Amino acid sequence: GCSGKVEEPVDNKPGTDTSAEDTIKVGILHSLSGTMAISEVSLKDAELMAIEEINQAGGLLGKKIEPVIEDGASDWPTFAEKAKKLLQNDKVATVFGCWTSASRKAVLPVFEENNGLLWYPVQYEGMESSPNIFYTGAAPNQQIVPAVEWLLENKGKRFFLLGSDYVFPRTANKIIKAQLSAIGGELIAEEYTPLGHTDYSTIVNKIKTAKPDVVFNTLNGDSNVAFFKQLKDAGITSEDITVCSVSVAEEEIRGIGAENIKGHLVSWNYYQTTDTPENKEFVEKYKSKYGSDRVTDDPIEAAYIAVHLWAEAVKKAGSFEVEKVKEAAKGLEFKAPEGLVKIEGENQHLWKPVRIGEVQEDGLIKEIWSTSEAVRPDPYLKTYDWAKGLSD
Amino acid sequence: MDSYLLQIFNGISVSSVLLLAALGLAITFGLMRIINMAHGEMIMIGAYTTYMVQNLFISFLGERYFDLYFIAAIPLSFLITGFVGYLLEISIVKRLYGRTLDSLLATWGISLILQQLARNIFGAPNVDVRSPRWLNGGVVVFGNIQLPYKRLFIILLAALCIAGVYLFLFKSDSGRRIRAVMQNRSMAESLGINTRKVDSMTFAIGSGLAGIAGCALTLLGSIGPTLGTNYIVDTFMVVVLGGVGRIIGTVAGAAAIGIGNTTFEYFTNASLGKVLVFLAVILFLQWKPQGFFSVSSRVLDE
Amino acid sequence: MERNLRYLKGSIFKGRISANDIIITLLFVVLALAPLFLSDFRTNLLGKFIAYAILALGIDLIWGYTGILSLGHGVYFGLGAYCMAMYLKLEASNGKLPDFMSWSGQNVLPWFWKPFAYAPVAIILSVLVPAVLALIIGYLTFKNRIKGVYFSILTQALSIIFVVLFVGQQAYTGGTNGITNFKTIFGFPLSGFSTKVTLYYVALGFLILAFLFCRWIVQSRLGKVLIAIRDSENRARFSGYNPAIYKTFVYCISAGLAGLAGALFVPQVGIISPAEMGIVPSVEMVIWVAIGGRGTLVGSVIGAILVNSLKSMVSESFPAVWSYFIGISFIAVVIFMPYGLAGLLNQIKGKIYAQKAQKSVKRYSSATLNILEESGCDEYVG
Amino acid sequence: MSDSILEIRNLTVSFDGFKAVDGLSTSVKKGDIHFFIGPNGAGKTTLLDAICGRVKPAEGKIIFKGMKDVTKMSEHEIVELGIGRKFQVPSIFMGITIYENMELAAARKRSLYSTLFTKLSREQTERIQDVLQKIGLYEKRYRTPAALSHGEKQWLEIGMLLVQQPEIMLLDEPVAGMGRKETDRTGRLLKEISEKCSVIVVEHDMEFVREYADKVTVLHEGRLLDEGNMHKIQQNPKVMEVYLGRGGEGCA
Amino acid sequence: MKDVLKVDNLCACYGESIVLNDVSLKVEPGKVTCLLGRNGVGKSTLLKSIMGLVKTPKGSVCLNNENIIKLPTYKRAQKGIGYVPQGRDIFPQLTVHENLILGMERNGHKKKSIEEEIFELFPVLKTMLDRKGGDLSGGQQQQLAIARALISEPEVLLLDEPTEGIQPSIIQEIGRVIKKLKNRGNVTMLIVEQYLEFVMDVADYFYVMDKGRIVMEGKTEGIDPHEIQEKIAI
Ligand SMILES: Nc1ncnc2c1ncn2[C@@H]1O[C@H](COP(=O)(O)OP(=O)(O)OP(=O)(O)O)[C@@H](O)[C@H]1O
Ligand SMILES: Nc1ncnc2c1ncn2[C@@H]1O[C@H](COP(=O)(O)OP(=O)(O)OP(=O)(O)O)[C@@H](O)[C@H]1O
Ligand SMILES: NC(N)=O
Ligand SMILES: [Mg+2]
Ligand SMILES: [Mg+2]
Repeated sequence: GCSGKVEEPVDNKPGTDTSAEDTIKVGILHSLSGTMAISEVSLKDAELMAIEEINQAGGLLGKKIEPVIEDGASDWPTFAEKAKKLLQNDKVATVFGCWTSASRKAVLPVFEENNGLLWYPVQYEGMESSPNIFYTGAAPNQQIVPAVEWLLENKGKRFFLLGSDYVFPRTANKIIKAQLSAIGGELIAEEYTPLGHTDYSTIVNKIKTAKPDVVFNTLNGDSNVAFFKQLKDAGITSEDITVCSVSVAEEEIRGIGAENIKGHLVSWNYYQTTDTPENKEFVEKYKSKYGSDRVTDDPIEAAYIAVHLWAEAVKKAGSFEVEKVKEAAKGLEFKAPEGLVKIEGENQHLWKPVRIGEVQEDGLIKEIWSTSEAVRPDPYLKTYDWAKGLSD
Repeated sequence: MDSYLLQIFNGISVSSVLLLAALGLAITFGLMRIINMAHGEMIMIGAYTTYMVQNLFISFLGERYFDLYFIAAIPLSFLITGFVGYLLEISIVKRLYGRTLDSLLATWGISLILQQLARNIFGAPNVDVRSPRWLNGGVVVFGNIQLPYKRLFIILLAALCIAGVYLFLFKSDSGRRIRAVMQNRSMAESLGINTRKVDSMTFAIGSGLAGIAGCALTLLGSIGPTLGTNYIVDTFMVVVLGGVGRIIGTVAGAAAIGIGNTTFEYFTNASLGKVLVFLAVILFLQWKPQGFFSVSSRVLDE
Repeated sequence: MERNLRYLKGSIFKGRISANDIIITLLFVVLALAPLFLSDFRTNLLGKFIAYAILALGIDLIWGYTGILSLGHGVYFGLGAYCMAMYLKLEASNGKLPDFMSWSGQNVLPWFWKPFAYAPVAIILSVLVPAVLALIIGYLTFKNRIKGVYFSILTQALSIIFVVLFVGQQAYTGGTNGITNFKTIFGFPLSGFSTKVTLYYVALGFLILAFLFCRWIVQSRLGKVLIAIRDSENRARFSGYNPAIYKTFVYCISAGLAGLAGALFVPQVGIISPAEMGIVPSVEMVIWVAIGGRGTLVGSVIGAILVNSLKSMVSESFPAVWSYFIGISFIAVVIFMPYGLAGLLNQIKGKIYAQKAQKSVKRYSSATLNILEESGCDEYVG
Repeated sequence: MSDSILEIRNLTVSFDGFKAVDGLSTSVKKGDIHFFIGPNGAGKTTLLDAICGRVKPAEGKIIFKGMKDVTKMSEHEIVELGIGRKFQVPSIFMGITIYENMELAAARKRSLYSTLFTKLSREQTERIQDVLQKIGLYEKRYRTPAALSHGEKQWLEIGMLLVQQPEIMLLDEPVAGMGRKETDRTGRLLKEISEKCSVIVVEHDMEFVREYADKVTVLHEGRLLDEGNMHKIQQNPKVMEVYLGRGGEGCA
Repeated sequence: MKDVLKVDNLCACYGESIVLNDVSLKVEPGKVTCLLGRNGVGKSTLLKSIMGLVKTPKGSVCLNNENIIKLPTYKRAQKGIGYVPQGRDIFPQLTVHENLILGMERNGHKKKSIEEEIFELFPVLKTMLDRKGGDLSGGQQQQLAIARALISEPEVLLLDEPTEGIQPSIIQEIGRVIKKLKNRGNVTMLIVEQYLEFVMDVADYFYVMDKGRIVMEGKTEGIDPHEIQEKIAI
């Protein structure tokens, strides 16, 4: 039962298939159901908004962008399947998608095999740089490392590491541990809870007993709500012990309740309150499109700029072909809501400014410290001596 | 030392949460033999009801009466979730009696639908329920152990619910009727009991209790469409460990799992704690296959 | 294909071709021809569903025929898949440490990974590991007479234990990510077209073998013993059969089939993660069988392929309504066709037969028709 | 004692302190139809339960053929020894046909291997046909037993025991719910069976007992009240008082 | 005389198989009527049809001239039909006391306690009030089921083989009670029974069924039991 197809090297030229029509397909691949839908649905919204903006401005190379939306359903093999479908079946020019590192790792071989292009919009643990992925969220040196430095200087030396039990928190904590031991911090404890864990009374008790200066929080998803509510109930306020989170943004704060997390710190590249003209416009558009009760946050912004960056690269390349777009993207600059960003050609990550913020009573985040300029992405932490041996 | 004392309290507290969440299941599953995989979604409905009550209070009564919303939310969660349960019973569940395994499949379907509905109505992200101010803070004992009011309140609520369920089931005519219907539907009917009414009321009550659990959970954790999925397995474990069909077993099961979990977690970590508790339950069932309180029976094939 | 024909011929010679036989033969023929008409992507998907169908056969044996509802079959599927994935990962790492191990600070290959460098060992273990785990768990629980709901919940606990353990042991298992990023299988590139088609036919071949194997079991006297145990375990005991042995046996077979399915799944899909061992996938597996029709092997095969095809298609066209769609179909199937699709056929056949035979009653009665009327809850009352 | 097939020695079965069988000793002779009678709740069913392994006695022994103490064995092992049981409420397999029910009962070997690989012998299938005729279910043999009336189910269960060919048969109220004619048929069947096998019967139908009993044991509150042939039993005033009633036996 | 219970051209079926074919019968008030027949002819099915527990596609059941064929089972019970099924359906996990109390369901627990009379009839129940129904012996369960039906003080009592599994002395006692109740004239009974002698002793009228039909009926007075026996045996 073999057909007459000949085996040939994988080489599907995106765009060629659809060139007869005046649309170009792009894929959007997020979890629209399951546990991750909580976070990912807004990214899809932001990406659609950017696509709409581009289409309203006349499209790309004379074509309208047509999004093909797929549901990764919070399940990694499904992500892989849908990625295959987008690349092989729909022959999309590029894909915007994923949130968790697990889903990215699942689709990575698919993109490499089919020579596709993925724009990944979430901060992550680094140690990766696939030629088929552009990373528009923060690398560790643009979020975690500066946050730890700042905390050591301003809050104290004794760190309690708390994270969800999966690759991002575990790798992030590995980095932090190396950093702490190199620059004089002290690791008090390291705790992981399964994703979706809801009872933090025991952890809070452990924190209370350990009396750290800082809790560095890499919990993801629902667990943050339970953690912050229960922390507050145990009588621990931000004055007693500071919690610094790297996966809690404005969107999550709405679920946690501002009164429960007020005063605690976060580290990101962008906040809704970030003061740039581009951001004013972005926030306004987003709210008028999706409702005034919606908020913008870092991953939403990163997803939004991913679409624009791709569009810019396409324009520059004058083609939708992956190789040409990749080439054109190198060094590309863009005035993003977070400020000026630039694609680093070497590793396809973004130059981004780093901001540490404090959660306010209204659920928004006030910037309390920031780098003056965009920081060069360094996913393998090559520029840090203490990080030697982490990346192999 | 303080830390150990607090941990004992935490164990009791976790048990009370589990008990509250499992109590409804002890009725719909324990008595009615419906493997109600949508039980978690009933909890979710209770939580969203609380959310809506809060919003209504804010929009219509303003901040001044805000703190009272929770008092209103408890009975309303019970009623609304109970009503949803009632609707499910008269439309779907009524066709599933005596088909325990099928009930699992159908209620799984119900749970998918309810989750998606919640996503469409309230959005995928979590919503925030602010606790009433009178539940903020806690009593301080032994110098510096703070027992949060919220947790004390939940323990109290669980105790009240269990007392209510006990009195209702074992001391009232309706309770006797319910138990009779659940054991032998056609005979109960032959004695003049309107089994349809009893069925739907029982299911509604079981669901309503889940609603109360959902209301209580807003004090502790996140309220989102998948809220229920976090509790469904634990609650089934509670009922099974205690002994299916025994209310007292549910109390014992909740206590064992809650205290076991916090203890193991304290000495290891959260993941291992969970693994150890479940392992312990599996091993325990090897020894006592019917759980703590079994329902013995002479019938050849139960 | 050839097997197919032989099987068909065999049936003709024995002079007892049932409708089910015809359906399954047609189905196998269609599956054998499908790659000629489908795109690579669809063929690949179908290959995955075929792996699922093997697993569904196993669930049907344990649930449809023996009345034991396992809500933890994802574990066996996952174990089989992990065994295969370990082999593929080692092959992809070219003698170096797999990538996720280095991220996780593991410096040497753990001892239990070593055997998986050899393909035959990996393949055998992917069936054996699940089967042995099932043997241990099954023998203990069945000997101790853990039944019905108790067993189902226990298997759920098992599923959670494995998920949490696999997630927690990132250095050995790849954690939440699972194991992915494979390159070749037995030296052939996984992305190659001919590899994919070959994998597809290998899966199909195993499905046919698995089907014939299960069919042989249920048609033997052992099959009747299984039904007897399902209907009245104690009575079976008093007829001199030791239910624990029989239950353990099918449970092992079922787990082995799940492992085999996992091993076929991994090279086609390219990833296995702990979530696949969880409760949600495990319940879904049962649902395929329910929709296809429990207690008829054909039903489970149809169910697995149909539900998954629908899932792919509906979620492609209307991602948001998939939940509603699947939710409503479960409810509808349970209420309106409790015997599933295959049962629907039998119901219709039964009606026709009953009309033909009017009063003289020599009605066709396979095991399926009376399952629900009589047993159903009996197994489950504490 | 060599002709006794079952020895019950000082048997006590208790449920949470309540002694359903209380220090009972008796023996069943080979080839006998041995009746156990007694008031409702006397412990007859419990005694049968103990013999076939359903309940574990608190004390005492049950010796089969002078060698094996069955109280230590599990149910299916006891069946393999050759002790068959019919329950008070008929229990048969509803999911398979009547014929298949008989098949499962008829099989000599009950190991995994034999159920997978061996077929029934000619002799066995003939026996099944035979018994099906005898119990009047031959016509319905391809139906599932769900459709049988109470009495028919009783017959099927007896039929399954017949093909099982045990050395002792324990029958709990085999003629309950049967008409006179069927009762007689059952009785004759018992007589026939007892040529090859011993039979223990629990019954309340005195006419039936009188007609077919070789030996009768009367239980009362878990203890032995009297033992002997029916004639002797009927004379015992205590038996009359607690069991038979003032009007002698029955009310005819 | 007016009939309390009147069944007309009743058909009943399980699934596709029809078990009752145009059955008609009448039960006069204050009388004991019995239904005889071999195993499997449909006697139990007839009682179940009167209770509304099986499908009855055709025919009518009238209680005091009111057609109740459309009513659900529990309404029939509330209207005054008591039922003791074959196979003693007691509630296994309820205590004996609770089982008995449930007998009062149909008249809404008007009486508060169980009458001594019941315990006189079945003394064993009094000693076992707190035991679970399911733990009783077969005969004890049967006694419990009859007691429960009597407590409900039904207008018409349907008894399906009430003597099955009961010790002889208690059968006599039941016979005496039935006669006593009959003499008081406040209870009407339809009894299915195999135990011919017992029936001839208590019944006023009899029906014989065969293969889903009534094949013989008449007064018990003066009839030769052998004649009935033969008719049944055909
Ligand atoms: N649940 C059922 N499903 C299908 N057929 C049934 C069912 N119950 C009874 N039957 C059939 O209906 C017929 C009448 O059964 P029924 O129980 O009314 O007989 P009966 O006269 O009470 O017999 P017995 O004296 O043995 O109790 C039987 O032949 C039986 O095969
Ligand atoms: N599991 C149990 N728990 C408590 N009491 C029990 C249990 N099983 C039996 N009994 C009691 O033991 C006694 C003996 O019961 P058994 O069933 O052996 O009586 P029987 O002689 O068979 O009576 P019958 O003639 O009525 O069938 C009864 O009083 C019964 O209530
Ligand atoms: N990259 C993350 N947050 O998983
Ligand atoms: Mg008995
Ligand atoms: Mg009957």
